[in-house]
This record gives sequence, structure tokens and C-alpha cells, in this order.
Amino acid sequence: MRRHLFAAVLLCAPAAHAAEFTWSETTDPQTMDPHAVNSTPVLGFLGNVYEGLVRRDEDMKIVPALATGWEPIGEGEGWRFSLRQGVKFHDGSDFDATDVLFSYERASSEQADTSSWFAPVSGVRMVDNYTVEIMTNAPNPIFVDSIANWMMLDSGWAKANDATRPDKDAGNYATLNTNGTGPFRVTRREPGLRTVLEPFDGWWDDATHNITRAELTPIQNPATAVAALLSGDVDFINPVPIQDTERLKQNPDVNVIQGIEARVIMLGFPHEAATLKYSAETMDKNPFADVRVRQAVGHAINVPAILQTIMRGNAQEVSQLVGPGMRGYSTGLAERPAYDTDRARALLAEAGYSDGFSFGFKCTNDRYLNDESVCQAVTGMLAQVGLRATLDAMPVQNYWPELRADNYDMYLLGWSPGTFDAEHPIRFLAATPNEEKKLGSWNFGGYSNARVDELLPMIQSEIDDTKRQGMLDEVTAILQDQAAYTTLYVQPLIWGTRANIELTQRPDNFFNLRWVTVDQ
Amino acid sequence: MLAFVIQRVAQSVLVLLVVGLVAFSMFRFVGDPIDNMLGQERTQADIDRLRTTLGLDQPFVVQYVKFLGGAVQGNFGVSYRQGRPVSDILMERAPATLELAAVSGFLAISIGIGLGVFTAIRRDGWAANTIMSLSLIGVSLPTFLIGILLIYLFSVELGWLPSFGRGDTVRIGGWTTGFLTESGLKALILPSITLGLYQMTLIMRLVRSEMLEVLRQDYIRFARARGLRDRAVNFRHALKNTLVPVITVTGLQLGSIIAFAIITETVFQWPGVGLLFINAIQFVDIPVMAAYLMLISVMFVGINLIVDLLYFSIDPRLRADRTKAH
Amino acid sequence: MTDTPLPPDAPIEVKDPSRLRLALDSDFFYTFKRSPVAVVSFSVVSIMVLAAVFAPWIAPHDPFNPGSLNLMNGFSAPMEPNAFTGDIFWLGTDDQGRDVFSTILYGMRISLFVGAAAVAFAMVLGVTLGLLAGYVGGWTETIIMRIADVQLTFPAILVAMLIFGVAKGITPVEYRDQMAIWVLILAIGLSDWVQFARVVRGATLVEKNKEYVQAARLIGRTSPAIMLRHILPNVLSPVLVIATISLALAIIAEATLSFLGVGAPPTQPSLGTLIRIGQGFLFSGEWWILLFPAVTLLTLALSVNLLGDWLRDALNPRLR
Amino acid sequence: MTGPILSIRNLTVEIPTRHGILRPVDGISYDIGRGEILGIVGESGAGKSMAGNAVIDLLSPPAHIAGGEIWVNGTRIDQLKGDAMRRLRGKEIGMVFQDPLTSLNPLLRIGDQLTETILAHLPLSRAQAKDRAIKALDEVGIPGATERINSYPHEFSGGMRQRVVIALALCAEPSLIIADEPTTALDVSVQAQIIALLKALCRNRGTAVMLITHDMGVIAEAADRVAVMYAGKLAELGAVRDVLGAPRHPYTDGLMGSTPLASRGKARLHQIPGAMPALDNLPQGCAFHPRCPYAQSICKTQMPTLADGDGAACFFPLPHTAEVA
Repeated sequence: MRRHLFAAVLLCAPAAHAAEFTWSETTDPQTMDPHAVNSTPVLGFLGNVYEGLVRRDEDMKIVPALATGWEPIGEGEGWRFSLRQGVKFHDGSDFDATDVLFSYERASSEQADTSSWFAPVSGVRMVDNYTVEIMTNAPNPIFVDSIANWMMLDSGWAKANDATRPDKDAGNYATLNTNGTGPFRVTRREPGLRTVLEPFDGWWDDATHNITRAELTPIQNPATAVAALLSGDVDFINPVPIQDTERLKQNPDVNVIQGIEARVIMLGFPHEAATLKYSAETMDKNPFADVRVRQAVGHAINVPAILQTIMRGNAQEVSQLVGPGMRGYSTGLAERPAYDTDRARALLAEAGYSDGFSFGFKCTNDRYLNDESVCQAVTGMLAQVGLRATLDAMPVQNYWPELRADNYDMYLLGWSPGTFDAEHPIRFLAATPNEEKKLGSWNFGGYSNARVDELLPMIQSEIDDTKRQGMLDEVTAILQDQAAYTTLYVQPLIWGTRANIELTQRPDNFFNLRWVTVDQ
Repeated sequence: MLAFVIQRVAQSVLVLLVVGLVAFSMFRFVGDPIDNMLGQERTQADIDRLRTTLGLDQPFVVQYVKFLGGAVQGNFGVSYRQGRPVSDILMERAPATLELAAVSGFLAISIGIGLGVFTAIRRDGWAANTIMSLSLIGVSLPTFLIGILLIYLFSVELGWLPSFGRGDTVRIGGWTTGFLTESGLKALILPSITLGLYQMTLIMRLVRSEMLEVLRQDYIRFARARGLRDRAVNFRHALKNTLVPVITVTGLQLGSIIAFAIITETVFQWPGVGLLFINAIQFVDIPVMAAYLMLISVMFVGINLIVDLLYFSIDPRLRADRTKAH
Repeated sequence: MTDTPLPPDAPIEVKDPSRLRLALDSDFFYTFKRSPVAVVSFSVVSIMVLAAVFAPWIAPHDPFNPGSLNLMNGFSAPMEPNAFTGDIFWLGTDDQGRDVFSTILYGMRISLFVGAAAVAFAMVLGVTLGLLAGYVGGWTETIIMRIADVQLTFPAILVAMLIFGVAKGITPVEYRDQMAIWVLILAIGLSDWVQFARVVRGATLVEKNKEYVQAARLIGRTSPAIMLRHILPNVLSPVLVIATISLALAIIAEATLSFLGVGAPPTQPSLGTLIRIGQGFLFSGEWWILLFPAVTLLTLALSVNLLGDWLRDALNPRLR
Repeated sequence: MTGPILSIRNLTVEIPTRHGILRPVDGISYDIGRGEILGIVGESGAGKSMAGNAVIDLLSPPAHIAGGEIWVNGTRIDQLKGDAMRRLRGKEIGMVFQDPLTSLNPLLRIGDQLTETILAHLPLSRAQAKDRAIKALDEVGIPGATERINSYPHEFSGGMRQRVVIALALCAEPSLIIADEPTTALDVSVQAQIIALLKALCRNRGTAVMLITHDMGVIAEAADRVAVMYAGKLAELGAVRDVLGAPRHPYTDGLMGSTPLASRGKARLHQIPGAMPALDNLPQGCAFHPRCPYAQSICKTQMPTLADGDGAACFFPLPHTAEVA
């Protein structure tokens, strides 16, 4: 009899009572200061502790957060935000317009890594305690989108702890401690080891999660991470190595959540180089300057084969600089150049390279998912049409200096649009490099097209959506015809969780604890 | 004795300087730290500003002298990645490595000597031969593979032991220890086996060959001729004489345990200085890399000194003619 | 036969039974025949070395020529026809569609070459410095031994990473693949020479005071001659033993370095790189990518170690 | 207890090697009475030490006792194995090695090595064992034994160390001592002291001593009876006076001829031609015949045997009547 009684008691316990939650990622957020580093691991984590005026919902739509509403001022000279009342910081102090003003000065300061978000901003004015006006030097339809990750700090707390500016060099109080308005407080921070979060009861929004304690422990070695998930030591790992997805799917006590990330993987060319740097055949001209050669590269690569084997069917082809599902994606131009080796050889012959040529192909080996294997596959495919590439895969910290010094004939690049809008990659990758106007800072190949440069400012200030989309389609068509970049695929986003965990996955790879439920 | 110690300490300082110079001169080629410190939307101006504030644009010699100046006062500068003083980070992470090294070192020595003596005494027994061949597996497989296979077997399949990390630790003053918590101890098992296995095999083989050598000496035959029990002959007479040469090599072995910890910590995500060093290399966090090398060379030189002193205390013959510098 | 006395140093031409015959029934070969361990491990090692040397002719595919790879062949299980291409591979294929069996042969070639060259480099460097330190003594000995201390501070992994950084910074990309192999050899060799130096120094100190060395000095032989012709032969047996053990360790070190991403170039994987790639697939079901290279490495290293063990006992007269 | 302390009946020791089975000791028999010193002499490699090691069962494999019997104090010991034999060593049979430098454990104080041996055999307390050790050191002539007991072997001279070795061999009151070349490693002056010490101990304690040496001088000095060994067999056995004074075996005669004895004045020393045959190709018949000036055809075919008791294993023992010379 006793055994039954015991079983009965268990059954009637609430389905999802309070629970502890542990998860791991490959890199540990470098700092707790939301303005010090503009990277996914840091902002993704701090999104649970600090909050911005606006935030993205489960489908990436912008929704109110610390601001209840906003409307454009006049003909687009700026935006007026009305702030939420009665919001408290973790240390109990109130949130109001002074904190917004302070957070603007801090986030746009020279020491902050997020200052580029405020390039279009001319000034911020406090109308009253709960209304703020942000003036832009030109009409900027996507401004509200671009400040989703701009997080509010309490001016009092920052001044008291001498953290009024982010300090990258020696670090300050804000590097290790937090005081946000978000759903969770950081109760323990051991950099590189573990960071523990506990719910903030005074949160203005109602918590749908049932977590009492959450712990993030970084695990570098992918095999160890999978082992940790399988053995139940952690409840969630991000990312799951591609090759393990099939196996984990068959495992009953583990769930695999698949989606696509915003990052587009592409091959870049030395457009403005005079000659090749690593070619065995000493040539006096740069074959990649000829559009036919670039198109031949596009036809020579069998992307579906790469997705089938190396990506195990987990990625999606892409034909332009942003993936489907991003704002401004040109649905009409979704066709990639077909895999056609004869067409590729014909194009090469047409361009005068019937027996092909050798060149240096630079790649990373620890930055993007299976980057080294993809580069090896690309090398193999190009060799079949006579494009003899010498692959040089290296860790990412050596990679950027090599690209900046133009030490390549072709290179691999991954780009994830910060504002989840098609304008972002054009500004950084397609615009003619221009130091003052902060344009084309990642356009290593120096691709330049007058029409694209002419259209970019118009896109940035076009309020009317259909007109803006038309211009974006025109730019995408130009880039495709010119084969400025050979875009390959959009990276998959694969998360692994224990069977008893429900959570929400977003293309920006931000992990929000507030959408997690653990049923015992 | 004192003269000897002073001389060795002077030599050690020289070694440290050379280590610093060699390490520092190589760091310039390992990559550019600035890239990792700034996000995607940085501009060239940001890069230059940060380069000057970090003093990376100054000539190499100036950087090196500045580094040494700081190091002498125990200030190893600030980690580029964590934005915190390196000495604090090292103090936080050192206990994890030291405890792991201590446990695996102890394992390696106790089992190494135990099996070494056993295989020497029972030289032709089948048990000794199987142990010898099995132990070879310890040196025939790369450490990371042994680690992963152990995780696969004991954590994933059997679920007995944690697959990574150090478990809960208890903070005592500046030191965090894993010995006092059950999860801490369980977390120690697999990594210390992985780290210790390699050293244990080497120590076992060394003890075996030294012991065989000693067992052939006259004083052992004389001890047997006096009717002493095997236990007395093997342990009081033979083992003591075996340990003298074993100590020097074991001392060096333990030094290399700390260096080998790099791999074990990477596989088990063990929060020690080894893992910190690997992160530093990936992030080109030069201050941390330089401080790590200094810490390791201090440990090495320290161990060498202790080994020499131990040598003196065990072998009375050396104590007699004290002047004989090692 | 004129009976003018032969010059003391001239080699005496003694007509003796063929050198091979002499070697065959010498004690050394006798103990070799009788010990099963030695025979088995020696034959395994020689088979593997031969297989590695003749890899291009034995291997059904050339895994190092990217052009010949068909990516669709990736992940096919051993002996089972591939779902897309229908090809059959004895030991299956890896993520790039490389035939595991041929890649093991080619990989072993690199591993053995790197291992042997690294040990040779370490031996030459270590023995010379050891001899110098032991024989000359005084300041040279202290300097060499302190250099050894500095060297011990840098574990092989670290040395490799730093040298890789430096080498990558200097060499142009088309030589980079060849450079990678030589950097590996340099890195593993540099971290190995210390143990040779220590052993040789110890042995030289002992030999130095022996009468035959003083005798050689008396008849006016120069120091280098004494070192090379007199002391070296007597010091060789421990060096040889360390060489065999270090060969196994060097092969493993190359595997470990590739685990840390510093090993052989991706397009020419060594045995170690194969294991690193395979380790990623441990949980994903493609067990053959890890199992076969790991077993090969284990057998190779085990046999080299066993051979080294037997060699140490055979060469060490006192232990017989 | 009138019987012999040690009696050996045609003891044979064999070593299996790849060249066939060697017999370093081939059927030798002799007795040693109480307080008697039996010298075992012969060129090096004659099997002298092998016989000694066989008695105390310290033969290093693959050498092993292949036949014959060994009796100590009336009990047979060659079949004893393991612990039974171990208890015998040191208690009944003591052993003294050749090189004092390597016979003592360098890392242990001599006091500890002494008390350890005493406690292994005698039911004494640690303090009593210590006194006994000091008494043993006094007895072997170590000055200031009470202090020196705590010093290490390397703090003694060669001669002193050999005295400590003897003390160690005797401290458990064995009735038989096997001294394997005890004086060879010492210089002449110290040799005489050690011989005198052995003879004195023998007389006072009545210990039987098997004195193995290649030095005829030591035999003449110390031994009561002497056994001459050649190629694993006994060539001649008898009292020192008879064997040395009037050797009956040509080999003993040859040995005597090459030993400078005071009694021989300035007579020219002469050398036995040839060398001892290797054990793996012993000549047919009497092993000594190739080097024996009086060898006859019978010597080449048959093996002379030693009748039990004293005598020489030779068909034509000396002194020769006219016709043989």
C-alpha cells in the first residue's frame, strides 16, 4: 500500500514546478558590460539581464520593452519614445529618462564598441521624466530596429561604482557586476568558468519561465559538450556539431532544435588587385577581375552536395548577401547559379584561361561551422574545372590581418547582419570603402559600383517600404550579375536540449531564458 | 648547502629572463589581438586608438622592458579578453590545475612505483608481462583520445561520472578546492587518470629497470645470504636504493604534468591555467600567455630545486662531501 | 707477406666469415629469435613502414589530390555501397569522401616521416650537446644544462604553436604546406633533445674518468676524436633505447598537435589529424573514421614501444 | 655434536645454455668439521664460488643443483625450499663476500643492518639486539663500536668494512661460514689481519669455515685442510701440510710451483702451460691431461676418480717412482 501512496503523491505535484537549468556554449561572454563588446555571445547573454527601449519577440519583430510606444517626429527628423513607468533596476532604483540619456552618452562614447549604432543620431533630448526624443540627421526608417540591443544602465549605479564609461583596457565594476532591469540577476560570475543567474522578482513583465536558478558553463570541445548533454550534466548545448544531429535525433531523452542562422557564408574576390599573389603561373593580370571567371567559380561549386554531406542537409542555399526571413530579402532573386562544370569551363575558356590557373585560397578553421571542411570541398570542386586552389586554413585571429593586408587570391567570409536588414551587408561589404563615411569597412576585395553607392543612402532614408524594397532588389540584381561575391549557404542553427526542456530559438542566436520551461 | 641553493636560484632567475624574452619575441607572430577585442562594426580609427592605449605600437624592446618591470612587482598587466588583471585570473585558475596535477602526480607516483617494484620482483611472471604490455597502451594513445574515450564510457554510457568541469568547489581564503565536495571528487577522477596515465607508465618503467639493476648488487645478495625476509630485502634494501635515481626523473616528470595539463583541461573543460592558456592563444591574449609561461617556468625551476635538495637528503654519501656542487 | 709492422691505426684486414653470418648467430640475434614479442613487434613495424613507403602503389585512391575526391562519397560505411555513388570502400570514407584506408596509408607516411625525422633531429642535437656538456664540463656544461631547463619549460605543444606562428608569418603561402611538415619536425625535435642530452651527459661523465679515455688522451687524440670514436660508442645503447621510445612519443605528439589545430595541413592529413577529425564523429555514429586510424596508431606505437623495450633489455649487457 | 658441520656428497651444479649443459660443479664431496677451516683453491672459473653458492642456495638461475646431497649439522638442506631455506641462511650458514665496497647497503647505518639480521633470527628485543651488534663489532676489532654503530658504510676503510661484513655474517651465530674470496679485494697488510680474525673466530666459536680463494698463500696461512678444484672436479683433497708440502696431483704440484713460498727460497717459478679448458668443451678423460707433463694414454680416455677421503684424482699420483718420470 505504501508504495502506491508514494506514487500518487508524486503524480499530483504541479507539472512544471520550479527548476534549476544549466546550459553551455563554446565561448564564454567576455564581459558583463553591455556597451563594452558588440558580439553575439555577450549581447545574447546580457539580453537576459539588461533591457533596451525595444526588444525582439519570438519572430524577430520589434515590440515595446522599456518604451511603451514611439512615433516619428515631423518629416523623420527623429523619433519620440514614451517610457514605461514603475520599472525598477535590480538594486531597486527607478528607471526614467535620465537613465536613457546616460545610457546614450555611455553607449555612443569613444570607449564603447556599440558607438557605430549611433552614427545616424544627432542628439537625444529629455522632454519629461518619461519621454525622450532621439533626433537623427536624416530620416531613418530602420533606426528603431537598429537599437534593439542598446541596453539601459542605471546612471546612479554607474556613477557610484565609477563605471560611467566601458573600460576595455583594465576593466571596471561593470565588467564583473550587473544592475539591469531584465528578468534575471547575475548572482555569481567566474569568467571562463561559470555565470549564475537567478530570477528578479521585481521585473515589470510577467515571467512565463519556471527557472529558479540558471547556470552557463562554457565547453570548448564539441565532443565533450555532446557528452555532457547525453549524460544529463547540462540541459542545453549551443551549438550541436552538425555531424551529431542525426544521432541525437534518435536519442529519446534529447531534443534537437534546428533553424537557420542569419549568417551568410560566401567567397570573396580581389576585385581591385592588379595581379594574383599566390599563382604558380606568373601572370601579369588578375583573372578574378573578369566577371566571367567569377561566374565560372559560381557554376563550379556544387552547393547542394556540400549541404548534403558536410552540412548533413542542415543548411539552406542562398543567392544574396542576406538569408530569407531577413527584412529586405529579394524574394524574386532567390536563384543561385546552377552547378554546371561545362558552363564553368566554357566561361574560363571565353575569358582566356582554357587550361585554368593556380591561386591562393584563404580560409578560417575555427570561425564558422565546418569552415575548414567546406573550404576543402570547394578546393576539390574548383580543381575539377582547372581552378587549382592552394588552401590555407588558419585560426581566425591570424585570418583578419591577412585579409586586411590583401594576402589572398580568394577568401571565405561569413556575415550576419546586425540589424537583420538587407541594408546592413550592403553598407559593410558592397559599398566602396570610405573611411570617413564608415562605409565598406569589410569590403576587403574593394568591390566598387557607382549605382550601388548612389542607391545606398537612398535606401537608408527611404520611409516607404515598397520603394525601399525596389531599390534593394536593384542592388541585389547588380551584385548577382557582377558576381561580386559567390554566396553559398545560410548557416544552420542547431541547439540540443534534454527532452524535458522547452525553449524558443531565434535566427539571431540570442538565447532568452524567459521563454524556457523545465518540466520535472 | 646554502651556496648551492643560492647558485641555483641565481641560475633560475636567468632562466626566467630568457623564457620571458623568447616568449615575448614569438608573441608578435601569433596574431593580432585587436581584432578579437572589437566587434564587427569597428572602424580603423577604433583599431588605432586601442593599439596605442594597449601600447602595442611601441617598439618591441620597450614592450618587453615594460612587461618585465611589471612582472617583477607581480603585475602582469591586464588580460585583453577579460579586461581584468592577469595576476587575479591566474590566482583564480591556479588551484584547479595544481589540484589536478597533485592528484594525477600522486596517482602516477604511487601506482607507478608500486607496479614498477612488482614487475621488477616478479620479472618473468605472466602478471608482470601483461602489466608491462597494458601499460604501454598508456604511452601509445594520444592523451586527448584517452580522455574522450573515458568520457564516452563513464559519463555517456555508464553515467557514473561527470563528463566535464570541476564540480562544486569550496573557497578557503584565496584557494578554491574540489576535495571537500562529492561532485568535486567525482569530477577529479577521469581527468586525473587521463593526465596521470602517461606519467605513471614512464615512472613504472623507470622504477622497474632501476630496481632490476639494484637487485643484482652484492649487498642484496648479502642481505639474502643473511636470511632476511623477501619483504625486507625488496623494500628496505632494494627500494630505497632504487628511489635515489628515480627521484630526479620523477621530479622532471611532474613538471611535464603541468605542461600536459593543457590537453586534459581542454578535453575535460577543466578550469585551470592550461585551458586559460589555450583560450589566450586563440584570443591572442598576450599578457595571459606571457604570465602563464612565467608561472610554468617558476614551477619548473622550483621543482628542479626541490628535486636536487631531496637528492641530498636521501643519499648520505652526498651529505658527507657537502662541497660537491651538483 | 712482408712483415713490416702495420701502422697502428690501419684497419686490420682479417679474413673472417661473412659479416652477415657473424651477425646472424651473435647473441643479439639469438635473443631476438627467442623472444616472441620482439619478432612480432619488429614484423608489425616493418610491415607498416613498407605499407607507408609504398602507399601510392598500394592505396586504391589518392586522398591527397583534392581533384580526385567526390564529396558525395562522404560518410559511406565500410564495405557498404555509398547511397549516392554506389562506390564501395573497405574501411569507409571520412567527411571529405576520402577513402579511410588510403588516407591511413598516406597519413602513416607523414606520421612516420615526422616522427623519425623529429627523433633524428633531437638525437643529433641532444647527443652532441650531451657529449659537449659531459666532456668539457665547467661553464659549457652549466650553460647547456640551463638551456635544457629553459627548453623543459616549453612543452612540445607550446613550442609547436609558437614556431607555427613564426613560420606562418614568414613563409609565402605556396610553400606553406611543405613548411608545415618541417615546422612539426622542428617543434617535436626541439622539445625532445633534452632527454638525449641528459642521458648522454650522465654517461659521458662516467666514461670520461675511465682509463681508456685517459689513454686516448695520452696518445694525443684530439678531444672531438675522443668524444666521437671513444665515448660515443659506449654511450650509444641508452641513446638507442630512448630513440625507439621517443619515436612512439613523437608520433603521438604529432597527433596531439593536430588536435590543437597545429598539426599537418588539412589537405594532407597525418594519422594524428585523421584521429582528430574522427574524434568529432565519436557520437555521431560514423565510428569508422575514428576507430581504424586510432587502432593503426595504437598498433604502430605499441609495436615501436615493445621493440624499444626489448632493445633496451637486449642491449643492456648487465640485464641479460 | 661430533659429526661434520657440513658434508657434501657428489654435488653437481648444472647451467643449461644454448651451447649445451655446463657443469661448473661435477660430483664433488667433502666434509668440514667443527672449528675447521677447509680451503677451496683453484684457478678462477674452476667452480669454487659455484660450490659455495650451491650450499647456501644462492645460485642465480639458470644455474641449479642437479644432483648430490648437502648436509649441515646432520640435516639435509639441498631439498629445502622457500622459507625453510631462508631461515637457515644467516642462522646456520653465514656468508662473507669478496668486495667490502659493494657488500654493504650504502644507504643504511651498519647498526641497522646488524640489528636487522639479529632480529630476523633471534627472539630478542631491539635493545638486546643492539648490544649484541655492538659486541659483534668489538669481536671483529672495530674500535669505538658504540659510536661507530650509527655511521654509514662509506665512513669506513676497506679493511674495516670487511670486518663489518664478517660481523654481519656471524651475528646470528651460524655454525658454518662460507667465505668467498674474502681477502682478494684487500691489500696485503689488511689481508693478514682478516685471516687472523677468521682463524681466531673459528677457534673461539668452533665455527666451520669454507674458505674459497685462488691465493695459495692464504690457504697456507689459514686453512687446516684444502681441496683443489679443476674444471668443476676435485683434483686433490687433504691436510694443508700434506697437499702443500707433498702435492700428489700434478695440477697441485704445478700450482705450488708457481707460488712464491718462503720455504722455496729463490727456486725459479715455473708456469703450467696452456689454460683451463672452457666448460663447454672439456677434454676427454682427465680434464687436466692436455697440460699434464705426465699424461699417459689412459688419462686421455678415462676419468680418474677421487677415492672418498683424502687423496688425489690421478692415475699416476706423485711422488713418482723412476719408471713413470
